[in-house]
Amino acid sequence: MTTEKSENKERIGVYVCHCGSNIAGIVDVQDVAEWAGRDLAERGVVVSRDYKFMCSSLGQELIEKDIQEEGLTRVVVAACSPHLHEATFRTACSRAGLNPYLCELVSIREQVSWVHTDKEAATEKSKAVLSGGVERVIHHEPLEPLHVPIHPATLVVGGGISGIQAALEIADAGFPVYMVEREPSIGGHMAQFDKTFPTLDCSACILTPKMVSVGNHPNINLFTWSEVEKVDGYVGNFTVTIRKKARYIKTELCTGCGICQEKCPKKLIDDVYEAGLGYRKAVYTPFPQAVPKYPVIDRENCTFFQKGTCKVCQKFCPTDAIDFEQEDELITVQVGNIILATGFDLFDPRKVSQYGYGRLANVFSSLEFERLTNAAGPTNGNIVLRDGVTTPRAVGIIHCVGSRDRNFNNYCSVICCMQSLKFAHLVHERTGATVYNFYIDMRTAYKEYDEFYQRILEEGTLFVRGKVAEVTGAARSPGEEGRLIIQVEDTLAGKQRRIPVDMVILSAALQPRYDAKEVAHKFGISCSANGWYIEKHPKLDPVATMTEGIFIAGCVQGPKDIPTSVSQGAAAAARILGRIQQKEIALEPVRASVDQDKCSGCRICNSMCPFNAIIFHEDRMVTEVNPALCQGCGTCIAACPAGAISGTGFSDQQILAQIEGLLMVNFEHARVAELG
Amino acid sequence: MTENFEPVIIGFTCNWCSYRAADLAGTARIKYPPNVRLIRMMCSGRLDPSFVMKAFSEGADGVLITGCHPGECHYLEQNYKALRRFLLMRRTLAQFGIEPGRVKLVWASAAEGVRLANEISKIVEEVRALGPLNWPKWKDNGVHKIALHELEEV
Amino acid sequence: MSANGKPKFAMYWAASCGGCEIAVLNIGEKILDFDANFEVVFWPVAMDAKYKDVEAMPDQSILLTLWNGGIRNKENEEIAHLLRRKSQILVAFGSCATEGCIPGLANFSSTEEIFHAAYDSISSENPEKLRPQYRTQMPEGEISIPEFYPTLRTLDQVVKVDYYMPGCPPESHQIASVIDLVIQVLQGKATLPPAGSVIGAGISTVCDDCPRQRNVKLVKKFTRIQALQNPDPTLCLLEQGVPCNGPATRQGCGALCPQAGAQCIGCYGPAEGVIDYGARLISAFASVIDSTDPDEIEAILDGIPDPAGQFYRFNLAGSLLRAGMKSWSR
Amino acid sequence: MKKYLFYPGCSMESSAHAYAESLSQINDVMDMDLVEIDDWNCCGATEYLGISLVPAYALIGRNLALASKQANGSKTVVASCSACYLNLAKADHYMAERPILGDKVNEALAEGGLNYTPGSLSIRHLLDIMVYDIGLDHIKSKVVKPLTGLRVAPYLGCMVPRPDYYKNWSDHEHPTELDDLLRALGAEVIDFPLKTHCCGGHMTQISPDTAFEMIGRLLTSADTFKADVIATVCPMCQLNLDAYQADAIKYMHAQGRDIQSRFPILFFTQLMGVAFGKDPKTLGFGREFVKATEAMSRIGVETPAEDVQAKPKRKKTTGLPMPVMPGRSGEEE
Amino acid sequence: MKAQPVNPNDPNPNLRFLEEVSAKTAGVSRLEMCIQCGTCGGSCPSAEDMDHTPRGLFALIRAGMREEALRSNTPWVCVSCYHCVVRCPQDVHITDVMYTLKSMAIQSGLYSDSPSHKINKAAAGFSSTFIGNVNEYGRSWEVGLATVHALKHFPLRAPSMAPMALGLWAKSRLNITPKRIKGIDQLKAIIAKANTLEVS
Repeated sequence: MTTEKSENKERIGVYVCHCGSNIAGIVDVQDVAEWAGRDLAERGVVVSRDYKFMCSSLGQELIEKDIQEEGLTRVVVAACSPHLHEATFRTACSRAGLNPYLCELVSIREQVSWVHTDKEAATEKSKAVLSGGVERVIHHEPLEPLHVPIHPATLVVGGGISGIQAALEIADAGFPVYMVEREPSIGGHMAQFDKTFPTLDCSACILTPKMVSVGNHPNINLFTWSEVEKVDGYVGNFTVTIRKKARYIKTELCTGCGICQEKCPKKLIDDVYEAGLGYRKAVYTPFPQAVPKYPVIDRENCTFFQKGTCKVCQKFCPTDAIDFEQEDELITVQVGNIILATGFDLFDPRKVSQYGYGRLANVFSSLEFERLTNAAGPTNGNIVLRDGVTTPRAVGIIHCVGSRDRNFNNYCSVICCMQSLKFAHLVHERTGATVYNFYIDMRTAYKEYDEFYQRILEEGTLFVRGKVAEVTGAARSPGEEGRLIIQVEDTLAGKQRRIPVDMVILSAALQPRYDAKEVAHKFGISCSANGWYIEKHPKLDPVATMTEGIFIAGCVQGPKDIPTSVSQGAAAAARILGRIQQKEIALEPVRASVDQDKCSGCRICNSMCPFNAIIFHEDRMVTEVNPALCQGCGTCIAACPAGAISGTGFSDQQILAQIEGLLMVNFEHARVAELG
Repeated sequence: MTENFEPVIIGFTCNWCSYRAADLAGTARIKYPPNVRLIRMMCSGRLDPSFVMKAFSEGADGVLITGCHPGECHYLEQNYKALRRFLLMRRTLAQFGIEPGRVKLVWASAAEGVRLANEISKIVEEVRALGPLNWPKWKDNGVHKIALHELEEV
Repeated sequence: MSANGKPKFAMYWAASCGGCEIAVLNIGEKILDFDANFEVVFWPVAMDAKYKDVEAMPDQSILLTLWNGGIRNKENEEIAHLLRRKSQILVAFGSCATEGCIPGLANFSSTEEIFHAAYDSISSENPEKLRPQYRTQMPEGEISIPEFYPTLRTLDQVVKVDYYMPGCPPESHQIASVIDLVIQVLQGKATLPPAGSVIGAGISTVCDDCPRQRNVKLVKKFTRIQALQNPDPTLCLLEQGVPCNGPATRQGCGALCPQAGAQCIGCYGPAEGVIDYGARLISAFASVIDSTDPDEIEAILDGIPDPAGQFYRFNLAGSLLRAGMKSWSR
Repeated sequence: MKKYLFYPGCSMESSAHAYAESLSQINDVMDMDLVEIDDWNCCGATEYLGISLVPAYALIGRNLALASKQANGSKTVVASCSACYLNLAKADHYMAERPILGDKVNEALAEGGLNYTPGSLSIRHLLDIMVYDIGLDHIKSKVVKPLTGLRVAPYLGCMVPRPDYYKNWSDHEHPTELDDLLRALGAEVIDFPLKTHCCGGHMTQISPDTAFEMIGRLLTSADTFKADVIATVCPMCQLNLDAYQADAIKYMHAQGRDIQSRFPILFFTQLMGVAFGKDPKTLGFGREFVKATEAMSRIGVETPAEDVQAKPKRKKTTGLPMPVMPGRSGEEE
Repeated sequence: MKAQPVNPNDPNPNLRFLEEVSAKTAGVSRLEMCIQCGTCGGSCPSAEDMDHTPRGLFALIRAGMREEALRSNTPWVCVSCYHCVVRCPQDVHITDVMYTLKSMAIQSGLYSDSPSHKINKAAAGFSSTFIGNVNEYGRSWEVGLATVHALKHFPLRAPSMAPMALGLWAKSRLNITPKRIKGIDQLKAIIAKANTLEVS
């Protein structure tokens, strides 16, 4: 009943890493290692060393040799975060014949040397952290990883260029793909563009063939006008419920002839594909090259659904493909891995009210302008003012609208500089108007990008270095009357300028999808403070997430251009293909289990598990944990009033011992002398 | 004594958010006081009140419990359970005489290295202001050596 | 073995109420078996004996000592050491000895507060406000009474204990079966459980024996049992919002209280392997609260007005923190 | 009856009499009880802040300290003048943001037996109270004489919507609160693009041409939109646009920029009073330099051309004490 | 969050000017965060009359060009409209920095030693007169203020101010006598104490 420190028979090896000067620059690693060898000897430490780079092959060999020669039964490495090198050291132990889970990695880099400046305090803290690890490792148990089979199918969420690339890579390799797209057609933002920088090739020309491949691919099962409703399970074996929204079109009969759209009497502004600059019908395919070719009936705006009569489309449909009785379908699929490629939303420039978007007619958003230049857009590619006829004589393009601005988004949206240069070129080429680019910094860092900047300079576009202060219609002089005045400090001239133009284009920021957080939660991954999805490692693992089996690609991870989005799609596919080929994956054996003799069947834990891993047996009045469903969070362990539930990897004994160890080393002046 | 007092804080972190926030603080070289010692758990839902009591009884002056923001738990909703346990535990500990300022629950996502560092700095200062807790080392039976006549003098 | 060949038995009470003694006497006919098998050498409640008689016995000469009561003063501590020396098997008997029990609740108070309650409160007739003096000069010389310690300790916090027998008091049928066991061991028919075991109780909790219906628990309100409008006699009390300590309390009593319509108050202490009884209950009760809103949770928790009392009524001295700050801080 | 602590500010007692009078007339209609902070002092406008730091904040701090002492249930302090509103908010905000400043201010306040805990009061502008506490529905329900046909340019100036420490306003550039209120009164509200641009502030005293340029810009825009009157929420804006209107037009004219109309500059509370059917004589009409008579008569409201209140009695005018200049003692007194 | 000081071990005094300005500013100035985008200079309604745009002035401060910065008329022409403050993408407390520069310019005497000294002196004088009034009465007093100020800085215009003042008085918009608050002694004590506590 008393908590006397347990007798310890283990032989522990301690290894303190210098990490070059990363740790050794602040922590006296030699002192830490010597201290452990001396003061922790009675706790079982038989070997204690410091070494320049523990993760190097020489460092690992050091451990292996000691295990074999000194008969180590436990290993503690004080180095970087376990998220970086836990696997490395476990593998080293394994090679030397020690169960890998008898190794503990404690962080004295991320949690000590990189965050503290006082050498003495950092060294003392390192000792404490190390001592915590030593006490904890005594209670480690040999474990075997859980081997989980990988289902060969993959779910791709989002049918933009990134998702398309990923889906095609996997499907071409011969494995099944389910692609889910919220809109009636795949294609994403790229389908809205006319030209792509810096090569100025036609967006549709390079995208459409890929879209068609997705539509026709025998290995791709395409769900458009659909959303993921629910995700259950875990890596290798996810069960995904897809809501296939009612299209009200019998796709098996529809030929995609377009008569329904022609005849539909209900016309409304298309906020999505046309970015609010054009119209569509209540029954529609967003654009002619849409994949699939079938239209959808937008229930919210359909006259029949709203008022009860109309059915004009049905009357004219030559193949009787209209079906007002359709209902949403829920489809369940099994997949082994998931790629989230849900893209971005455009920042709403109305929030920057000094730029007058929404108040001043001839202020356009970047996406509106894309539609304006698109040959298939509302003006057939004519660049005109909001009146639909007037060609502008002067155009101002404002960079960083909603980007690099603490009032909105503090990040750089990456694509706006190049996009604005592209706009400048298009305005110049098609209207001959004077073009101004207002920028804070020109960022053209990628192959052929700066060359494009040079070309635009040659074309005579005027560049003003300054973040635009305001766009106003309030004229101060006759020359300004009837025009839009861009008020800005030309920072290179050091003067305030008022530049009259006819059209203003706002290069608006890319933002996470409005429902990014909700979707992240659905798939069990995390968002950064800005709302972009967090990758497993920003440099070395940019398409994986911290949740096994969930990958990200494209703008969902952060703003990026088309080449990078495509690369990420392909990269995510490659990661998944590797796993499918392996057929199974080893998982951390962190799981809870119930001692059936101690369980009283009180059922307090029964509401603890969101993964339904806790099962109550009415007949025996005991609870059990299904290890296949358990995710290892440990909430039920903490809840059990009888102490009947225990968990591997993070047991009570391990944590309590670690607390004891952490508190064995104290700041010398911190403790008041013992009472009495 | 109190002037030089350096509190020791035990911090419980969640593998998915706050521990990663601590890693991020490290990677970004954000500085915070060395008084905190972190323990990694899989989830704030793993936090057993006895861990906190253990920490105090072993000499910690404060305990910082961290987890994912409400609605953002890696395990969907376990941080709410941590919240409930924390609130009941704090009431109970107050009856033991442990000031509520010594036990804090804060949310920090994997992206919030700065926030975590700030919260650590905050609790260190708050506990420093409260002074040492000095929970007796019961193992040494120290308290029982107090002779009664000493008590009577008080 | 004594002169008559019977093994020697002792029972001692320290800071306790005497209920444990009654429980032993309450085992019915078994007391005859007991008498047939043991020679009682020291049992201050039942027979006259002097400490010096015990001191005179050879070490390890008493086979079995049942100790009830916590260590509250110097006398308790000295006798604990004495009996430890003289006994082969020392059993912490009853809640006070194992975990502090009600006397241990005084660990939330300062010595002054305890004395005030004992000597100055409404329950004491003490108009001259007399307080006992530890040392008094008499014509014969100085006399003294045992010193009072600032906190109460469990037996195993003072001496090594071989077995623990929980309960306030231990149920008579459990005592009877333990005595049976010891007799069988003496007769070579059984072996003793490993040292340090809890005897006379199960390893699970009260719920294991409770006949009430149980479901998945979600609690919106905690309430005192008296305040329940229509208590359901067949449904789990916790599900009705009554903070019943049964889920965390060691099995052994047969779920007497819940069967009688009252919530378990936890006298059998923590289940096997649990290091802090109160922590288990804090965690369990909080877990089943049906709310995610901090304000609402606080409001629900108001239904447990004295959490420390609720969770540590019996276990305070045996808990991780052992005592409130008032008792030990100076 | 909603109760608020009220910080009128110096102008309400002098140049903005019309603001004070009209406000006192509509208080009961608005169902609000403005309790003046006892013995408040000047907020220092934009002047004190440019001379010193701690004294400037201590000066404002005294008002906050007095208010919180008097708070008595109401934690909201209402200011009618933009500069006063901003300064009170600023002190509250910065004392918290920069604890060293907060501590020093409190150290100074302690000298007068006072103390202020930043964040303990909520500082709001009168217009904010009207729109968000009293509510447009209530205001609308009290209109008996709608301002139908009166083209009003809503003018807020700078310091009400900016910097907006507490995020009280719909926008920093084009807030709609005043528009909505005037529309509730039945007025025809123009989409005044310069509604939050500067009136020139103290520049009339320092660099008059700078000020006239700014006043001129506002008048030009009001002219473009053919406003009948400009409604303001700030004494300084009112004074600048009203008293210096002729000068500003003259200045603009010299620049070759013509302004056709002349604009009466009215406090929004005056317009509220009219709409609530109060006698214009009691609403401070007639105190303006550019007469409102014609504009108001267009909607059938007769307002006095001259100040109808009794002229202030002239007290002894000799021997006025001169203000003490920094660095000189006040022995003249 | 406050930015870290630039290397305190570097003896170059120019490096310290920005920190000094920051330290003397109410709130957290965030001046270190300026990215020279020019939002402030573009937004300023009185930029035309400034010798440096606010952005330009901040560049001078960062360069440690103390004298040139404190001689500038920019802070004195600033009308405290806060357009730059709400638009600044880096949340620099520009208006408050202007106040700091004014007080530093007065303290160093540099405000009157500049090509634009006329406007600087007029503005500084107006402020001094104003606060003199407030220190004495606890309230501002427009007659005293306007008269003293006009006589001092615009002697030629002063006569034309008279009809304006008269107009205001006639419309009951001017108090001829100053009002003094009851707690003037308390206020004076507070201000006197505050004067000893300046943040450096």
